[in-house]
Amino acid sequence: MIQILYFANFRELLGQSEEKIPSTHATVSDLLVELAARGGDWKRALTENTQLQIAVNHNIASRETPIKAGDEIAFFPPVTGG
Amino acid sequence: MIQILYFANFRELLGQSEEKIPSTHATVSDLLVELAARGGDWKRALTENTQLQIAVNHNIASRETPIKAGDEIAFFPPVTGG
Amino acid sequence: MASNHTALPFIKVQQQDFDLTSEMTKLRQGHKNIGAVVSFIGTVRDMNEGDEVSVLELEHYPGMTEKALEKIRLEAHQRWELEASLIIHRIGKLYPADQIVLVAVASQHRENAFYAAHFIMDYLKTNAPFWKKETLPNGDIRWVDSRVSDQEAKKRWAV
Amino acid sequence: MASNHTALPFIKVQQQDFDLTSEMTKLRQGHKNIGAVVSFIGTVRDMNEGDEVSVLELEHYPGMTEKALEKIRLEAHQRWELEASLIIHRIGKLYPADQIVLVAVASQHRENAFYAAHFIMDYLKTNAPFWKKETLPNGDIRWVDSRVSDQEAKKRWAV
Repeated sequence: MIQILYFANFRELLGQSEEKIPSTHATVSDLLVELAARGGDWKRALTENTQLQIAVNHNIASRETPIKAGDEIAFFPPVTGG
Repeated sequence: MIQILYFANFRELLGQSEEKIPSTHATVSDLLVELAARGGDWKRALTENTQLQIAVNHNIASRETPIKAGDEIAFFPPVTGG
Repeated sequence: MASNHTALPFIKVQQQDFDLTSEMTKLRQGHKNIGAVVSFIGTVRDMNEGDEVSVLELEHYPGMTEKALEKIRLEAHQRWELEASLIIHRIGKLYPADQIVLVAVASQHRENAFYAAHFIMDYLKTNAPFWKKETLPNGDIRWVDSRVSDQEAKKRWAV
Repeated sequence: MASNHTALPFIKVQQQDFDLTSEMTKLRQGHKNIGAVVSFIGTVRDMNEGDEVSVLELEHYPGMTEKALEKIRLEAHQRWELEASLIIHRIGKLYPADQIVLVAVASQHRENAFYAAHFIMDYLKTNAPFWKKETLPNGDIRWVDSRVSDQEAKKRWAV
Protein backbone atom coordinates (compact mmCIF):
# COMPACT_ATOMS: atom_id res chain seq x y z
CA MET A 1 0.00 0.00 0.00
CA ILE A 2 0.98 3.61 -0.40
CA GLN A 3 -0.23 6.58 1.63
CA ILE A 4 -1.42 9.64 -0.30
CA LEU A 5 -1.87 13.08 1.32
CA TYR A 6 -3.60 16.14 -0.14
CA PHE A 7 -2.99 19.64 1.24
CA ALA A 8 -4.51 23.11 0.96
CA ASN A 9 -6.68 23.69 -2.13
CA PHE A 10 -6.00 20.10 -3.35
CA ARG A 11 -7.51 18.76 -0.13
CA GLU A 12 -10.53 21.03 -0.51
CA LEU A 13 -11.06 20.38 -4.21
CA LEU A 14 -10.72 16.59 -3.94
CA GLY A 15 -12.70 16.44 -0.72
CA GLN A 16 -10.19 14.34 1.19
CA SER A 17 -6.95 14.77 3.08
CA GLU A 18 -5.56 11.26 2.78
CA GLU A 19 -6.11 7.79 1.41
CA LYS A 20 -4.32 4.44 1.18
CA ILE A 21 -4.25 2.58 -2.13
CA PRO A 22 -2.45 -0.53 -3.38
CA SER A 23 1.10 0.01 -4.55
CA THR A 24 1.12 -0.73 -8.28
CA HIS A 25 3.11 2.27 -9.60
CA ALA A 26 6.72 2.59 -10.69
CA THR A 27 6.77 6.39 -10.50
CA VAL A 28 4.71 9.34 -9.30
CA SER A 29 3.66 9.79 -12.91
CA ASP A 30 2.01 6.34 -12.95
CA LEU A 31 0.14 7.21 -9.76
CA LEU A 32 -1.08 10.50 -11.25
CA VAL A 33 -2.44 8.64 -14.29
CA GLU A 34 -4.43 6.32 -12.03
CA LEU A 35 -5.81 9.17 -9.90
CA ALA A 36 -6.65 11.33 -12.93
CA ALA A 37 -8.66 8.43 -14.35
CA ARG A 38 -11.20 9.16 -11.60
CA GLY A 39 -12.15 12.11 -13.86
CA GLY A 40 -13.65 15.52 -13.06
CA ASP A 41 -11.79 17.42 -10.36
CA TRP A 42 -9.16 14.67 -10.11
CA LYS A 43 -8.22 15.05 -13.75
CA ARG A 44 -8.20 18.85 -13.54
CA ALA A 45 -6.28 19.07 -10.27
CA LEU A 46 -3.65 16.43 -10.93
CA THR A 47 -2.92 16.61 -14.63
CA GLU A 48 -3.97 20.07 -15.80
CA ASN A 49 -2.64 22.09 -12.87
CA THR A 50 0.81 23.48 -13.54
CA GLN A 51 1.10 24.43 -9.86
CA LEU A 52 1.12 20.84 -8.60
CA GLN A 53 3.91 20.16 -6.11
CA ILE A 54 4.90 16.64 -5.10
CA ALA A 55 6.66 15.16 -2.06
CA VAL A 56 7.69 11.53 -1.59
CA ASN A 57 8.54 10.52 1.98
CA HIS A 58 8.83 14.19 3.03
CA ASN A 59 11.23 15.11 0.22
CA ILE A 60 10.33 17.33 -2.70
CA ALA A 61 9.87 15.03 -5.70
CA SER A 62 8.89 15.15 -9.37
CA ARG A 63 6.71 13.08 -11.69
CA GLU A 64 9.75 10.92 -12.45
CA THR A 65 10.43 10.02 -8.80
CA PRO A 66 10.15 6.23 -8.24
CA ILE A 67 7.69 5.03 -5.58
CA LYS A 68 7.30 1.72 -3.78
CA ALA A 69 5.06 0.08 -1.18
CA GLY A 70 5.06 1.92 2.14
CA ASP A 71 5.85 5.32 0.62
CA GLU A 72 4.03 8.51 1.60
CA ILE A 73 3.20 10.67 -1.42
CA ALA A 74 1.84 14.20 -0.98
CA PHE A 75 0.26 16.62 -3.46
CA PHE A 76 0.01 20.34 -2.75
CA PRO A 77 0.22 23.83 -4.27
CA PRO A 78 3.31 26.09 -4.04
CA VAL A 79 4.08 26.86 -0.40
CA THR A 80 3.30 30.23 1.20
CA GLY A 81 4.65 30.17 4.76
CA GLY A 82 6.53 32.81 6.70
CA MET B 1 35.15 81.36 24.64
CA ILE B 2 35.11 77.86 23.21
CA GLN B 3 34.27 74.64 25.00
CA ILE B 4 36.70 71.72 24.59
CA LEU B 5 35.81 68.11 25.47
CA TYR B 6 38.14 65.11 25.78
CA PHE B 7 36.86 61.53 25.64
CA ALA B 8 38.12 58.03 26.39
CA ASN B 9 41.93 57.68 26.44
CA PHE B 10 42.36 61.39 25.62
CA ARG B 11 40.43 62.30 28.76
CA GLU B 12 42.55 59.90 30.82
CA LEU B 13 45.88 60.92 29.32
CA LEU B 14 45.24 64.67 29.59
CA GLY B 15 43.66 64.37 33.03
CA GLN B 16 40.55 66.38 32.21
CA SER B 17 37.24 65.93 30.48
CA GLU B 18 36.51 69.54 29.54
CA GLU B 19 37.76 73.10 29.64
CA LYS B 20 36.76 76.55 28.40
CA ILE B 21 39.36 78.76 26.75
CA PRO B 22 39.23 82.10 24.90
CA SER B 23 38.28 81.89 21.26
CA THR B 24 41.34 83.03 19.30
CA HIS B 25 41.51 80.34 16.58
CA ALA B 26 40.45 80.34 12.96
CA THR B 27 40.48 76.55 12.62
CA VAL B 28 40.79 73.35 14.66
CA SER B 29 44.42 73.25 13.51
CA ASP B 30 45.16 76.59 15.25
CA LEU B 31 43.57 75.25 18.44
CA LEU B 32 45.69 72.07 18.27
CA VAL B 33 48.85 74.18 17.95
CA GLU B 34 47.93 76.12 21.09
CA LEU B 35 47.08 72.97 23.09
CA ALA B 36 50.20 71.10 21.91
CA ALA B 37 52.33 74.03 23.14
CA ARG B 38 51.46 72.85 26.66
CA GLY B 39 54.04 70.12 25.93
CA GLY B 40 54.40 66.55 27.22
CA ASP B 41 51.22 64.47 26.93
CA TRP B 42 49.44 67.35 25.18
CA LYS B 43 51.96 67.42 22.38
CA ARG B 44 52.00 63.62 22.05
CA ALA B 45 48.21 63.16 22.21
CA LEU B 46 47.18 66.01 19.95
CA THR B 47 49.86 66.27 17.29
CA GLU B 48 51.62 62.89 17.16
CA ASN B 49 48.55 60.66 17.44
CA THR B 50 47.27 59.55 14.03
CA GLN B 51 44.12 58.23 15.72
CA LEU B 52 42.87 61.66 16.76
CA GLN B 53 39.21 62.23 15.85
CA ILE B 54 37.61 65.68 15.97
CA ALA B 55 34.04 66.91 16.32
CA VAL B 56 32.86 70.51 16.13
CA ASN B 57 29.36 71.19 17.46
CA HIS B 58 28.52 67.46 17.37
CA ASN B 59 29.61 66.99 13.77
CA ILE B 60 32.67 65.06 12.68
CA ALA B 61 35.30 67.62 11.68
CA SER B 62 38.89 67.86 10.49
CA ARG B 63 41.90 70.03 11.28
CA GLU B 64 40.72 72.44 8.57
CA THR B 65 37.26 72.99 10.07
CA PRO B 66 36.73 76.68 11.06
CA ILE B 67 35.82 77.42 14.66
CA LYS B 68 34.32 80.47 16.32
CA ALA B 69 33.29 81.71 19.76
CA GLY B 70 30.65 79.49 21.39
CA ASP B 71 31.68 76.34 19.53
CA GLU B 72 32.05 72.96 21.23
CA ILE B 73 35.16 71.10 20.04
CA ALA B 74 35.74 67.46 21.03
CA PHE B 75 38.82 65.23 20.73
CA PHE B 76 38.56 61.45 20.93
CA PRO B 77 39.92 58.16 19.53
CA PRO B 78 38.14 56.08 16.84
CA VAL B 79 34.73 54.96 18.11
CA THR B 80 34.03 51.40 19.26
CA GLY B 81 30.33 51.16 20.08
CA GLY B 82 27.85 48.45 19.29
CA MET C 1 0.51 22.23 21.32
CA ALA C 2 3.79 21.78 19.46
CA SER C 3 3.69 19.15 16.74
CA ASN C 4 7.28 18.05 17.15
CA HIS C 5 6.98 14.80 15.24
CA THR C 6 10.68 14.66 14.81
CA ALA C 7 11.93 15.95 18.17
CA LEU C 8 14.08 18.67 16.65
CA PRO C 9 14.97 20.98 19.55
CA PHE C 10 15.50 24.12 17.46
CA ILE C 11 12.36 23.77 15.32
CA LYS C 12 8.88 24.43 16.66
CA VAL C 13 5.65 24.33 14.68
CA GLN C 14 2.89 25.35 17.04
CA GLN C 15 -0.46 27.07 17.34
CA GLN C 16 0.39 29.15 20.39
CA ASP C 17 2.15 32.50 20.34
CA PHE C 18 5.79 32.90 21.35
CA ASP C 19 7.60 35.45 23.50
CA LEU C 20 10.65 36.95 21.85
CA THR C 21 12.58 37.75 25.02
CA SER C 22 12.22 34.27 26.49
CA GLU C 23 13.05 32.56 23.20
CA MET C 24 16.17 34.71 22.84
CA THR C 25 17.21 33.97 26.42
CA LYS C 26 16.87 30.22 25.81
CA LEU C 27 18.76 30.50 22.52
CA ARG C 28 21.70 32.27 24.15
CA GLN C 29 21.90 29.95 27.17
CA GLY C 30 25.26 28.26 27.50
CA HIS C 31 26.83 30.31 24.70
CA LYS C 32 28.76 33.09 26.44
CA ASN C 33 30.85 33.89 23.40
CA ILE C 34 27.85 35.18 21.42
CA GLY C 35 28.28 38.80 20.33
CA ALA C 36 25.35 39.14 17.93
CA VAL C 37 21.77 37.91 17.85
CA VAL C 38 19.57 38.67 14.86
CA SER C 39 15.88 37.88 14.97
CA PHE C 40 13.24 38.07 12.31
CA ILE C 41 9.54 38.12 13.15
CA GLY C 42 6.94 37.83 10.43
CA THR C 43 3.55 39.27 11.33
CA VAL C 44 0.08 39.17 9.78
CA ARG C 45 -0.46 42.27 7.68
CA ASP C 46 -3.96 43.70 7.58
CA MET C 47 -3.76 44.04 3.78
CA ASN C 48 -2.91 41.59 0.99
CA GLU C 49 -3.27 42.09 -2.77
CA GLY C 50 -5.09 45.34 -2.03
CA ASP C 51 -7.75 43.74 0.18
CA GLU C 52 -8.24 43.97 3.90
CA VAL C 53 -7.63 40.65 5.65
CA SER C 54 -9.63 39.59 8.73
CA VAL C 55 -8.28 36.11 9.40
CA LEU C 56 -5.28 34.17 8.15
CA GLU C 57 -5.32 30.39 8.53
CA LEU C 58 -2.08 28.45 8.28
CA GLU C 59 -1.94 24.80 7.29
CA HIS C 60 1.21 22.66 7.23
CA TYR C 61 2.43 19.15 6.46
CA PRO C 62 3.25 17.61 9.85
CA GLY C 63 6.57 15.79 9.75
CA MET C 64 7.77 17.17 6.43
CA THR C 65 7.53 20.78 7.61
CA GLU C 66 9.79 20.21 10.60
CA LYS C 67 12.32 18.32 8.46
CA ALA C 68 12.32 21.03 5.80
CA LEU C 69 12.92 23.74 8.42
CA GLU C 70 15.72 21.75 10.07
CA LYS C 71 17.36 21.23 6.69
CA ILE C 72 17.33 24.99 6.02
CA ARG C 73 18.67 25.69 9.53
CA LEU C 74 21.55 23.23 9.15
CA GLU C 75 22.38 24.62 5.71
CA ALA C 76 22.72 28.06 7.33
CA HIS C 77 25.11 26.59 9.92
CA GLN C 78 27.19 25.13 7.11
CA ARG C 79 27.39 28.41 5.22
CA TRP C 80 28.17 30.73 8.15
CA GLU C 81 29.90 30.41 11.51
CA LEU C 82 26.96 30.41 13.93
CA GLU C 83 26.64 29.64 17.63
CA ALA C 84 22.92 28.80 17.72
CA SER C 85 19.69 29.21 15.79
CA LEU C 86 15.99 28.63 16.18
CA ILE C 87 12.86 28.60 14.01
CA ILE C 88 9.30 28.86 15.38
CA HIS C 89 6.37 28.86 12.97
CA ARG C 90 2.74 29.17 14.05
CA ILE C 91 -0.18 27.33 12.46
CA GLY C 92 -3.96 27.65 12.73
CA LYS C 93 -6.01 30.84 12.80
CA LEU C 94 -4.13 34.12 13.10
CA TYR C 95 -5.28 37.74 13.00
CA PRO C 96 -3.77 41.04 11.78
CA ALA C 97 -0.62 41.99 13.74
CA ASP C 98 -0.24 38.45 15.14
CA GLN C 99 3.23 36.94 15.06
CA ILE C 100 3.57 34.16 12.45
CA VAL C 101 7.21 33.15 12.44
CA LEU C 102 10.41 33.70 14.41
CA VAL C 103 13.89 33.07 13.08
CA ALA C 104 16.68 33.80 15.56
CA VAL C 105 20.38 33.36 14.91
CA ALA C 106 23.28 33.92 17.32
CA SER C 107 26.91 34.23 16.30
CA GLN C 108 30.18 35.78 17.42
CA HIS C 109 30.14 38.43 14.69
CA ARG C 110 27.11 40.30 13.39
CA GLU C 111 27.56 39.73 9.67
CA ASN C 112 27.08 35.96 9.97
CA ALA C 113 23.89 36.32 12.02
CA PHE C 114 22.39 38.86 9.59
CA TYR C 115 23.10 36.77 6.52
CA ALA C 116 22.00 33.49 8.10
CA ALA C 117 18.67 34.85 9.37
CA HIS C 118 17.90 36.38 5.99
CA PHE C 119 18.89 33.15 4.22
CA ILE C 120 16.67 31.04 6.49
CA MET C 121 13.67 33.30 5.86
CA ASP C 122 14.19 33.31 2.08
CA TYR C 123 14.38 29.51 2.00
CA LEU C 124 11.51 29.03 4.45
CA LYS C 125 9.31 31.05 2.09
CA THR C 126 9.86 28.67 -0.83
CA ASN C 127 10.90 25.33 0.71
CA ALA C 128 8.82 24.74 3.85
CA PRO C 129 5.33 23.23 3.34
CA PHE C 130 2.99 25.83 4.82
CA TRP C 131 -0.11 27.22 3.11
CA LYS C 132 -2.09 30.34 3.95
CA LYS C 133 -5.81 30.90 3.50
CA GLU C 134 -7.20 34.37 4.11
CA THR C 135 -10.69 35.55 5.01
CA LEU C 136 -11.76 39.00 3.81
CA PRO C 137 -14.17 41.23 5.77
CA ASN C 138 -17.02 40.31 3.35
CA GLY C 139 -16.54 36.65 4.24
CA ASP C 140 -14.73 35.66 1.04
CA ILE C 141 -12.08 33.02 1.61
CA ARG C 142 -9.11 32.49 -0.68
CA TRP C 143 -5.80 30.64 -0.69
CA VAL C 144 -2.82 32.95 -0.77
CA ASP C 145 -0.75 32.64 -3.96
CA SER C 146 2.97 32.06 -3.77
CA ARG C 147 5.02 35.04 -4.89
CA VAL C 148 7.43 35.20 -7.79
CA SER C 149 9.42 37.68 -5.65
CA ASP C 150 10.07 34.91 -3.11
CA GLN C 151 11.53 32.68 -5.82
CA GLU C 152 13.67 35.62 -6.93
CA ALA C 153 14.80 36.42 -3.37
CA LYS C 154 16.26 32.94 -3.01
CA LYS C 155 18.59 33.45 -5.93
CA ARG C 156 20.79 35.87 -4.01
CA TRP C 157 22.08 32.89 -2.01
CA ALA C 158 23.16 30.84 -5.03
CA VAL C 159 26.68 29.50 -4.49
CA MET D 1 18.34 57.02 33.39
CA ALA D 2 18.08 57.86 29.72
CA SER D 3 20.24 60.75 28.59
CA ASN D 4 17.87 62.03 25.95
CA HIS D 5 19.44 65.44 25.50
CA THR D 6 17.76 65.79 22.17
CA ALA D 7 14.33 64.24 22.84
CA LEU D 8 14.57 61.81 19.93
CA PRO D 9 11.79 59.27 20.53
CA PHE D 10 13.44 56.40 18.60
CA ILE D 11 16.92 56.80 20.08
CA LYS D 12 17.76 55.80 23.64
CA VAL D 13 21.19 55.93 25.28
CA GLN D 14 20.80 54.51 28.74
CA GLN D 15 22.49 52.56 31.49
CA GLN D 16 19.61 50.21 32.22
CA ASP D 17 18.89 47.00 30.37
CA PHE D 18 16.05 46.70 27.85
CA ASP D 19 13.41 44.06 27.24
CA LEU D 20 13.20 42.93 23.64
CA THR D 21 9.54 41.91 23.65
CA SER D 22 8.31 45.17 25.14
CA GLU D 23 10.50 47.28 22.84
CA MET D 24 9.19 45.37 19.82
CA THR D 25 5.61 45.78 20.98
CA LYS D 26 6.09 49.54 21.35
CA LEU D 27 7.80 49.71 17.95
CA ARG D 28 4.92 47.95 16.20
CA GLN D 29 2.17 49.94 17.93
CA GLY D 30 -0.06 51.78 15.49
CA HIS D 31 1.53 50.15 12.44
CA LYS D 32 -0.82 47.31 11.48
CA ASN D 33 0.61 46.95 7.99
CA ILE D 34 3.98 45.71 9.28
CA GLY D 35 4.86 42.28 7.92
CA ALA D 36 8.49 42.01 9.03
CA VAL D 37 10.45 43.04 12.11
CA VAL D 38 14.20 42.48 12.22
CA SER D 39 16.09 43.04 15.44
CA PHE D 40 19.78 42.99 16.17
CA ILE D 41 21.12 42.63 19.71
CA GLY D 42 24.80 43.05 20.41
CA THR D 43 25.99 41.33 23.58
CA VAL D 44 29.19 41.40 25.63
CA ARG D 45 31.43 38.53 24.59
CA ASP D 46 33.53 36.90 27.30
CA MET D 47 36.59 36.99 25.03
CA ASN D 48 38.31 39.79 23.06
CA GLU D 49 41.68 39.68 21.28
CA GLY D 50 42.25 36.26 22.83
CA ASP D 51 41.77 37.46 26.42
CA GLU D 52 38.96 36.78 28.83
CA VAL D 53 36.97 39.92 29.62
CA SER D 54 35.44 40.53 33.08
CA VAL D 55 33.94 43.98 32.70
CA LEU D 56 33.22 46.23 29.75
CA GLU D 57 32.70 49.93 30.40
CA LEU D 58 31.01 52.08 27.78
CA GLU D 59 31.53 55.82 27.52
CA HIS D 60 29.73 58.12 25.10
CA TYR D 61 29.50 61.77 24.03
CA PRO D 62 26.13 62.99 25.38
CA GLY D 63 24.30 64.99 22.75
CA MET D 64 26.46 64.05 19.80
CA THR D 65 25.84 60.33 20.24
CA GLU D 66 22.05 60.70 20.05
CA LYS D 67 22.33 62.95 17.00
CA ALA D 68 24.70 60.55 15.25
CA LEU D 69 22.35 57.63 15.89
CA GLU D 70 19.33 59.57 14.65
CA LYS D 71 21.20 60.55 11.51
CA ILE D 72 21.99 56.89 10.77
CA ARG D 73 18.37 55.89 11.49
CA LEU D 74 16.96 58.55 9.15
CA GLU D 75 19.45 57.58 6.44
CA ALA D 76 18.11 54.01 6.66
CA HIS D 77 14.54 55.34 6.25
CA GLN D 78 15.65 57.21 3.14
CA ARG D 79 17.31 54.17 1.61
CA TRP D 80 14.58 51.58 2.30
CA GLU D 81 10.81 51.64 2.71
CA LEU D 82 10.40 51.22 6.47
CA GLU D 83 7.46 51.55 8.83
CA ALA D 84 9.39 52.16 12.06
CA SER D 85 12.81 51.77 13.66
CA LEU D 86 14.49 52.09 17.02
CA ILE D 87 18.02 52.18 18.44
CA ILE D 88 18.85 51.58 22.11
CA HIS D 89 22.48 51.66 23.26
CA ARG D 90 23.60 51.03 26.81
CA ILE D 91 26.43 52.85 28.59
CA GLY D 92 28.31 52.29 31.84
CA LYS D 93 29.58 48.98 33.25
CA LEU D 94 28.45 45.81 31.49
CA TYR D 95 29.38 42.16 32.00
CA PRO D 96 29.75 39.12 29.72
CA ALA D 97 26.45 38.14 28.06
CA ASP D 98 24.86 41.52 28.90
CA GLN D 99 22.93 43.23 26.13
CA ILE D 100 24.76 46.29 24.72
CA VAL D 101 22.70 47.49 21.80
CA LEU D 102 19.32 46.94 20.16
CA VAL D 103 18.48 47.90 16.60
CA ALA D 104 14.93 47.06 15.56
CA VAL D 105 13.40 47.79 12.16
CA ALA D 106 9.84 47.14 11.00
CA SER D 107 8.70 47.14 7.38
CA GLN D 108 6.06 45.70 5.10
CA HIS D 109 8.51 43.36 3.37
CA ARG D 110 11.37 41.46 4.97
CA GLU D 111 14.18 42.46 2.64
CA ASN D 112 13.98 46.13 3.62
CA ALA D 113 14.05 45.36 7.34
CA PHE D 114 17.05 43.02 6.99
CA TYR D 115 19.09 45.48 4.96
CA ALA D 116 18.18 48.49 7.10
CA ALA D 117 19.03 46.81 10.42
CA HIS D 118 22.37 45.62 9.04
CA PHE D 119 23.11 49.07 7.62
CA ILE D 120 22.31 50.80 10.92
CA MET D 121 24.63 48.45 12.84
CA ASP D 122 27.48 48.88 10.35
CA TYR D 123 27.23 52.67 10.56
CA LEU D 124 26.74 52.72 14.33
CA LYS D 125 30.03 50.83 14.67
CA THR D 126 32.01 53.54 12.87
CA ASN D 127 29.96 56.75 13.20
CA ALA D 128 28.47 56.88 16.70
CA PRO D 129 30.73 58.22 19.48
CA PHE D 130 30.94 55.35 21.95
CA TRP D 131 34.14 53.97 23.45
CA LYS D 132 34.74 50.68 25.23
CA LYS D 133 37.19 49.94 28.02
CA GLU D 134 37.65 46.35 29.13
CA THR D 135 38.90 44.88 32.38
CA LEU D 136 40.68 41.51 32.25
CA PRO D 137 40.49 38.94 35.08
CA ASN D 138 44.01 39.96 36.24
CA GLY D 139 42.80 43.53 36.71
CA ASP D 140 44.43 44.96 33.58
CA ILE D 141 42.33 47.68 31.98
CA ARG D 142 42.58 48.63 28.31
CA TRP D 143 40.67 50.65 25.74
CA VAL D 144 39.21 48.55 22.97
CA ASP D 145 40.71 49.33 19.56
CA SER D 146 38.47 50.09 16.63
CA ARG D 147 38.46 47.38 13.98
CA VAL D 148 39.53 47.69 10.39
CA SER D 149 36.81 45.12 9.62
CA ASP D 150 34.18 47.63 10.78
CA GLN D 151 35.50 50.21 8.32
CA GLU D 152 35.41 47.55 5.62
CA ALA D 153 31.86 46.43 6.53
CA LYS D 154 30.56 49.94 5.89
CA LYS D 155 31.75 49.90 2.31
CA ARG D 156 29.07 47.41 1.27
CA TRP D 157 26.51 50.22 1.61
CA ALA D 158 28.30 52.65 -0.72
CA VAL D 159 25.82 54.12 -3.20
